[in-house]
Amino acid sequence: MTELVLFWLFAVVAVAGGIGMLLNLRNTVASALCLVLTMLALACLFVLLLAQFVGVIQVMVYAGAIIVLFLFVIMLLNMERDTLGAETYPVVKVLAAIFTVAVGIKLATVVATLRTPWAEVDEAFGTTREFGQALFTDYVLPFELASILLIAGIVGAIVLAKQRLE
Amino acid sequence: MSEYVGLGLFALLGSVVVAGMLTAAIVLGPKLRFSEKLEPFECGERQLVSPYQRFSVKFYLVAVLFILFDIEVVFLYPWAVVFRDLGWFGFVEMGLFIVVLAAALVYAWMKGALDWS
Amino acid sequence: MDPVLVGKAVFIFLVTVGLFGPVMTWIERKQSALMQDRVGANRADILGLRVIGLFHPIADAIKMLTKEDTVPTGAHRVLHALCPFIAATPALISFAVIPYGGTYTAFGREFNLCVADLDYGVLYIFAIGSVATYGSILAGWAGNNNWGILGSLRASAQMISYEVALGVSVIGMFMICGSVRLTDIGLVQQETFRLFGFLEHFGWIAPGTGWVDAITLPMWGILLQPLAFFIFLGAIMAENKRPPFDLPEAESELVAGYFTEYSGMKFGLYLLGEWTEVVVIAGLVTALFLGGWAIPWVSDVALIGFLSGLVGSDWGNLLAMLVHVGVFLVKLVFMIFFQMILRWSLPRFRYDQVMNLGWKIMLPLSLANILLTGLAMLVVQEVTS
Amino acid sequence: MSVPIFYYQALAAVLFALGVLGVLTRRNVIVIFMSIELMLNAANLSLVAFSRLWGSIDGQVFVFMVMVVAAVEVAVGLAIVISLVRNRDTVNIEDTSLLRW
Repeated sequence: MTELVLFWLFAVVAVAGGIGMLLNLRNTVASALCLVLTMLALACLFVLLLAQFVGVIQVMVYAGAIIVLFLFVIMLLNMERDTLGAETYPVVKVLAAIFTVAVGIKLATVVATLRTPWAEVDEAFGTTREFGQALFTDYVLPFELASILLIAGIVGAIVLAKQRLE
Repeated sequence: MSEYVGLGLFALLGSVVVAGMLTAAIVLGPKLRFSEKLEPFECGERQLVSPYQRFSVKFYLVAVLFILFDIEVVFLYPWAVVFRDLGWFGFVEMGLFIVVLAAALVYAWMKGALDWS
Repeated sequence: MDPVLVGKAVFIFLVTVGLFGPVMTWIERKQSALMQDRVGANRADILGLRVIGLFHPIADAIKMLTKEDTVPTGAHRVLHALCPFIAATPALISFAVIPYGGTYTAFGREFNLCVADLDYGVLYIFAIGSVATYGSILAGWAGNNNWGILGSLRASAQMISYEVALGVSVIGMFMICGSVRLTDIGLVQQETFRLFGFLEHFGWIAPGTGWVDAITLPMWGILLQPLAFFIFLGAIMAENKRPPFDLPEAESELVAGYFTEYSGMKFGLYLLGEWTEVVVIAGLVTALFLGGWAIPWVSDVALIGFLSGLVGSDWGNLLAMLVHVGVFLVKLVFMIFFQMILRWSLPRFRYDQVMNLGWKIMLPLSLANILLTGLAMLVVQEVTS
Repeated sequence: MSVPIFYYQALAAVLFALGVLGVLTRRNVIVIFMSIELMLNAANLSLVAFSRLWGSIDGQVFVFMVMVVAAVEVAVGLAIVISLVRNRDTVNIEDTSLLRW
């Protein structure tokens, strides 16, 4: 029962954050903050799903780093003074809405067939230790490849951002 | 899940206290407002330039480095916890990872992304 | 709801926020007076009673609450009110995972002196701390002020720079303890190790030599990971933006930095957050590096056993609990005092020095520390097994 | 577990749809990036829910990989935005139809 209440609470916050992000036409900073709200609600949902470690990492990485980067860019470039005018033509909007609803319905019909009961898990499920054991034995290759991706990201960002700096 | 009850209670206490202080201050404080008082503080001068200007891209580079190293740290936590079980194998794999990212740091260093003068 | 849990939560909240938070204004003034050889804050009185200036926190609170709350024109009103909240709350709620005692059984109940003994204890504090960054990034932006926005940028760049060094520096401790749960880390630090045990393992002296067994050291983080301790302390103080890392609010350059446009209690909340964070830092350093609630060379079991022998099992456990909380608080106060000494004795860094320290010194050093710790642990494992 | 798996997946679907809507209707490049983040997060929720459903940790490891990709994508993407603003002084996606300038 408690779980159901908590689920609805976090679900509503998450969706509200997402909608808030879309509807803030003027203020990009407010959009970013709405997204933070969604991220935090999702982290709580992760904890509800016993993925405690991933939940706390979600806060650290998304709320603590990625959105901070967004805010930096918004502040650095001073987007607030840029006027974007009307946000796309109405026809496109309607088409987009129809497409989105179609995607949503399709996804929902697929997942609606899920009737499997929740698996029984022990106390250790989702703890840092169990996570580490999986990541550093079965998933060593993706982990090492992640470092290549990260170095590519750093080099790319520096090259792009420093261009014409001097 | 009993630990989360404590956590929730603590979070509730903290936010209620802060919110209470904020509202109390807004209710209790005097309200004498005139346009000079509400000007942004500029040591008594009028504000000549808007604070909303473009800033150095240095700040962006620091933030990018931060994000990528944050990811690295996030990988280090589970690794540290299972380090004893992994033994030499774990040491070598994380050694490779750290070396690659240290190379990224050196690259940023050489490119001057860390210079503030 | 469990009354014991409520009791634990309320107790530590009152101690950290209700007691230490406000008293910090007094400690800070008294401490600076001590350092500068003056008498210090001693003016506030109630009916002529001064009690070495202890009424100053009360006077401060009343003053903050009754000051006018101004919002400058052109400011973003909602964010302007939200920022102090975002800045102060994380500090207030992060003490929940810090254990201030071990586990005790008395009167058929088990007492575990930690409000929320989370599996990812330390990471919770880091995650909450990273959310606090918003409080300083947005404060200047919301206030429509040149000083404010410059302070904001400096503050956030500094905070994120040191977050990396902070996260990397404690890894060595996690490797040794095999856990990020703070109670586990506390338990590991109760143990002792033989300082000259390696002589025996290499076969240089015969096993069972008396003096080798006699010279032991507690497995405190500060002894096992001295480099990590200093990096951690420096990084976390830089996170808190107190002197000598107070670049974002350097009075002589940026007026008051990102909270230039804040008055009354909103300004007070930034200070409250800062001071509470000093307490949290002290608690975290104590739990990670100074053995937490442990008395050196005396394990929990030994102490409980000794006291149970004196006054019976139930009261012995409760007495041990009191002793441990006392020990933890002594270490906490010491760490607070240590931070104050640093605050008043070091000059402010230049901005490029701050950034260089974070990225070019602390980060490489702590990465090297991880590799060295790993190597040392593996070698020890090979030798002893 | 009193909450059916369907609820979690439906929430993930809704969040994903919101992200799609954002990408299709907004013109501010930065908001489009945020919408992509929202979609990635919806996928994360789905992965975590499935990981709990089967009692296997693998889904959570994938969430980690998604986070790595998201971080790198944002770092490079926003660097492109910065260089776009430098060169063309705009964040409007429709002003960037040229492949070179």
